[in-house]
Amino acid sequence: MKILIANRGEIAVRIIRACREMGLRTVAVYSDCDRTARHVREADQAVHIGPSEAAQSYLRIDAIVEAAQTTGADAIHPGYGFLAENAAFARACQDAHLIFIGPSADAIALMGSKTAAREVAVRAGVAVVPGTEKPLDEDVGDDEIARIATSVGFPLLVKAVAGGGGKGMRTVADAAALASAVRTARSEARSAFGDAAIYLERRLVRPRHIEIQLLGDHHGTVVPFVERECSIQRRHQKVVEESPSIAVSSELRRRIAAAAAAVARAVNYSNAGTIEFLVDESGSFYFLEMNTRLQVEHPVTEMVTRMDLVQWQIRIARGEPLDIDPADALSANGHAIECRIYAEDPDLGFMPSPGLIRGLRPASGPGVRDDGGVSVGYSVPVFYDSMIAKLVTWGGSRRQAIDRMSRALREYQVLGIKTTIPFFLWLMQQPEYMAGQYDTTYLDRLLVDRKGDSFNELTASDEEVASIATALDAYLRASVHAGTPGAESTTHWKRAARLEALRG
Amino acid sequence: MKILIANRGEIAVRIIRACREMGLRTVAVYSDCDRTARHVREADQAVHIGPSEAAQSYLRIDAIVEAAQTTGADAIHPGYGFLAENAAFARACQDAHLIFIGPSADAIALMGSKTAAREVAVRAGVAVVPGTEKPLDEDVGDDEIARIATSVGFPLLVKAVAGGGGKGMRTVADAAALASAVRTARSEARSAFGDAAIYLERRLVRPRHIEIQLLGDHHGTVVPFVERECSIQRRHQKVVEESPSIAVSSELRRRIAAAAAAVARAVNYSNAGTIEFLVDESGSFYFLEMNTRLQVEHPVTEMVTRMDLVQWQIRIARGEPLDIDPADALSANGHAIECRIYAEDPDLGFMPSPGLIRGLRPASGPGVRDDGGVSVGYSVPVFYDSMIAKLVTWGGSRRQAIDRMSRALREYQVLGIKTTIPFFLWLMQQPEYMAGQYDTTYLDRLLVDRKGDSFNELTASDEEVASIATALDAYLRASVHAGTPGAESTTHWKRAARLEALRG
Amino acid sequence: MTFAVEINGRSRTISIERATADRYRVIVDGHVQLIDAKRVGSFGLSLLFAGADRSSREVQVAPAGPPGEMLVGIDGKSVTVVLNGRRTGRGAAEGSAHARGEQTVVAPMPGRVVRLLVTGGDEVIARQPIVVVEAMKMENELRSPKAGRVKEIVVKAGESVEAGRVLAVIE
Amino acid sequence: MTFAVEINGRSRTISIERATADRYRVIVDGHVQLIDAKRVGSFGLSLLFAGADRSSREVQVAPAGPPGEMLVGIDGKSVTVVLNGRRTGRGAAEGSAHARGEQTVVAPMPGRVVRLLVTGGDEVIARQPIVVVEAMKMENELRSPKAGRVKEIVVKAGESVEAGRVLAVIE
Repeated sequence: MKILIANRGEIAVRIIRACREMGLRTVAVYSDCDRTARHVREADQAVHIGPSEAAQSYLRIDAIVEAAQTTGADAIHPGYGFLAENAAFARACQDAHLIFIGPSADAIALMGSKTAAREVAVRAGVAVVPGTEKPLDEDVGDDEIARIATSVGFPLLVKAVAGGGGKGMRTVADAAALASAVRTARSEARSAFGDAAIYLERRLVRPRHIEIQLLGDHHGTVVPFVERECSIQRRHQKVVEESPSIAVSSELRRRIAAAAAAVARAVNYSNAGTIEFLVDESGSFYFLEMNTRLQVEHPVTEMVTRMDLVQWQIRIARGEPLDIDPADALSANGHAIECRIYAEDPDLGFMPSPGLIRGLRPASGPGVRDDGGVSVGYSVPVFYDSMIAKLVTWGGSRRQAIDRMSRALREYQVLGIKTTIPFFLWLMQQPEYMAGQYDTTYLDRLLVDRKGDSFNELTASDEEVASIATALDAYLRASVHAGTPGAESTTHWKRAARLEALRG
Repeated sequence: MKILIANRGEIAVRIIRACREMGLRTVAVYSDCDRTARHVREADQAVHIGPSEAAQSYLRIDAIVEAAQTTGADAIHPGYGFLAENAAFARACQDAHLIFIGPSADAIALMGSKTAAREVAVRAGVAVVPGTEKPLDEDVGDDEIARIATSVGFPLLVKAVAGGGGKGMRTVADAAALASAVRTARSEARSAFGDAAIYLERRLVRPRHIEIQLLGDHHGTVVPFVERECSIQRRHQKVVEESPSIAVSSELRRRIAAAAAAVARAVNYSNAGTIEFLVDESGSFYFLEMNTRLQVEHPVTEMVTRMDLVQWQIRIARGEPLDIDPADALSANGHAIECRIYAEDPDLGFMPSPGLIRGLRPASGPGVRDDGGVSVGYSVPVFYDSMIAKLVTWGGSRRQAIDRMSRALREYQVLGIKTTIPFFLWLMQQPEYMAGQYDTTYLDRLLVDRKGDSFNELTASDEEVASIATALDAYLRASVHAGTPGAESTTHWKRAARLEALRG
Repeated sequence: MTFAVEINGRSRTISIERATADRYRVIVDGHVQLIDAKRVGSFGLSLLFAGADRSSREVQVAPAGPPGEMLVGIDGKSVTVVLNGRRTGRGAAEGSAHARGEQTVVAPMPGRVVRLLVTGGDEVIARQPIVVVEAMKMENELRSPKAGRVKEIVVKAGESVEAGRVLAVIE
Repeated sequence: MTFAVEINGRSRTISIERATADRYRVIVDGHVQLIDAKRVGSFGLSLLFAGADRSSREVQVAPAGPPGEMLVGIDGKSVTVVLNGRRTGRGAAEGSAHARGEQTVVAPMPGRVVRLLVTGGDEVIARQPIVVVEAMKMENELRSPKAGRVKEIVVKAGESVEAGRVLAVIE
């Protein structure tokens, strides 16, 4: 079996690793700026599919299907993002007699519409957050939206129907702020998804974002997994995920998992999927949406259940029956935490910080898993999501997982660009985080309280060490120029430099 | 608490990681050639203790104790090798009021003598391999040794009393070969341990090397762990270890573990230790020796039990009671395999291949753990054991662990020196290894059968690819010299090269 | 040899001379120390402070952005360091809290100007959002490097901008 | 530009010319192919074979030992490659099975000669142990690069030797 991976970055590398371990051949696709990307080099074959803009490469169904056919691939893994939740893509694969490693096109289409998905949940007997039942297209005027908003109740969220990952989403405290929020949400949604339709949803007070991973096979078996806790979000985007959640009792776990499985069965769901819930302080939970694909944060589930979700996706797509013991899937061994390492500068409001990676030394050792997508010499492009790696740690206790994460973050070296590592180092030390006392609004509030203080503030002595190192670096460079009778080190490095210079 | 690590390489880095996660400060010691070694850079403090020769640095008790006192360390972790099993060192720590993170000096002294250890085992009711009860010093003549040998029976092993790791060990098939084997064993033992005393031991036919990890606290609790399978040896040196062993039934596991615990209790053993057994085809097992320290291969036990043995060593040394459930310690979750990556050239009879590491990209991703001790720019010295990293993989099944190991070995890049990675890639594909059908003689027999064929033999097409790449590399270098109007890539690399040249 | 090194707006004068093969006499604002320094890899420096404490520090010094500017990594943190006073808009944006005189707001990467949040003449506080630039599918607020007055806005909404392009001047 | 490349004793003639920016026309022993090649990091080369198969290969080409010799890594294997025939004792020891003419046995690292296993004039087979050198606490057998006759042994037992020192000559 040969699998084409219709994606890039860490998830493409993750899928290639799974294929290698299963003895399957792989095909990568790439855009102009990804010629030297890691997924291109690690695949057995690679096909260029267009310019750097995603719309002209990773989103081009025709080019990707053609790449699969010219290379003789049997199946396509969409990863997450890009075409992963595009029903037309799943159909195009079917029509081209390619196995789409994911749910049926119908399931994608149905659950892809936030409003339709809500209806499915309601029919399956699962509570949903109060909100509009139908999408509000561009022609729906401000007055009507205001009227609907009052019935939903404030505070509320304006969300893009086609949305995801926090894009095209706005919080509205009262009627006054509604109109402008709707405008920005529509414009963001139009540019990001080419669809300006939105909907309104009541915003619960201090809710937690809890989600249930599912696997379904083609023989009617659906297995829900122990929950993931994804309440650490910045502007509605997950930045840290854990499993299990300290806010979920085993009794609540059983109920949420049962609800998730009920929704999945209602749509004959197959392959990997995730159902997101909001859980309020009382422990009541509300269906939020279903992601009909692999999640970025799937590794935390793998770390506590020790199952390989990507390998299961492939086996399910091959028609194999799920032979997982549901009890194992629902029980967590220890605790796992994932930090999404982004090429962003946390000191400039998490501004993307693309550019050449000059040095890279991921953390490793006991209890550490690094799912990386970049390498030295690669330039993080401006065209896509800027996540460069997922750092995951496991601990026998949540505390040990946190201590390990702090150790691993300190060990992790990325040179040449700014990353969110300093932010995570800081977060891991916040009392509320360490105590697990947080909700989806926690991080944004915390960031506001910091009033933009730098995450890279150094102690006076560390600042002095950094200054001394910079001066020594300059001194050593200068003494090489001057040809100072160099110390062993200097001449050694001169040699290395000359050697470098020799290499084109 | 501040801990001085009286070691180097990957184990020193491993211990520093454990300390970081526990919030403990660390002190490294180093010899001349280790100034830029990874353990020196990652510790909070570092003390130079002498020239590169181990005898003048890592084996100098006085210098190490002094380093601990000048830096105000509270405890010393000896790692493995060097002074780890030196009773005098443990006593010197006591006398200097430093906590020695290991067993008592008496336990080290007692179990450090192979012959005394055998007596302990016999008294504890554990079978031992037939052999000499008393050490044979240099003054014991050939004739007397020949007489003793006949009583032990052939084939037999000549072993150094102070020995370990296969050094000073020889196999003797019949009386004729005895005298010369004794001579070489004595000379090797003298140079390696400064003690030429040897002993004789019957050599079992096709035995497996099975060992039991133990932890003992200062409150009388001794906990044995699920076995490690260490039969993959080259010239009596372990190169691959696994846990669990496919040759050990849960019933046999209970019996071996009980025997190991009995021996440990007989000497009031505390902290981490390992008891090695030989298991023959009938499943009867014989006490071989006890290692009164952490083992190189401890990670495979950590992977299947998910316990952190190094953190436990520290907690035990602090006086904490073991609160491990013995049932958990004795049951394996999945399967783990460790490959010891050496700076050796398998195509030159595993000749050490020291030198400058020009590039390093360890494997990572799901189910992979890398315990490394080196980094780019470091030159592997000729003075010590040449292991540069331990690559460990975990799988739900032994087969998955093997497939993962093959994937990880292919992913692992070490540039500038030869390593044993190609050998492991080959071994992971051997039918007997994959079937788990091997004993301690398997690898040596297999290597003889290969008649020295290269482990780096390439297919014709791979050979062509390698040739093309080398030519392209030369071409690109040349076109830079000639200043050919370079392609983006070329100029990009020119820039990088110039930048390098700038850096002293 | 003497250097002026600035981190987070704080400047230090550091002079260095080689004492022995790998040991350097380093004087920071008048305070002398003996440091054992070795390069590690392409950008790493291993420092051992020869003093009583014998502390060991590894620092990564990699060029980033404009010449004279370095991205320095230490224990997981990453700071922009300006050598001998050569600084740029971006450097300024970093030094923020301490920034003095006329400063610029610069696009750190290519993108499209979505909204202007202030107009010429407005009084602004440090880190107040000035322009919204869309890049990598996200709207990013570019903030004022300092408290002051908007001297001019150099771009229009909808305009595409290159990395390094000056968007506004704050005086 | 034309190169002679030797791996495991097998030599190939490869000529290269740039076709487009990153594409090269590569002729191996007369067979032409179009290859998209890019450098990756300091020593990596990413090759995409523009032909129908579109196969992707990453190869690491790092200098090792004497000039003209490269250590080439491909899919976990590592081979010594000799460029344009410049080869040395070590290179010879590698090329072993196929070695021709007079060859030397060289110490790959510093150590002490423990035993001589042959004497001048002995007939030896390829890979037959010639000298035992102790280094890194282990006794290592140095083998003959080829079948032939021992022309001379240059060292004595007990002698310390440097890396690269010739120990014996096989003709």
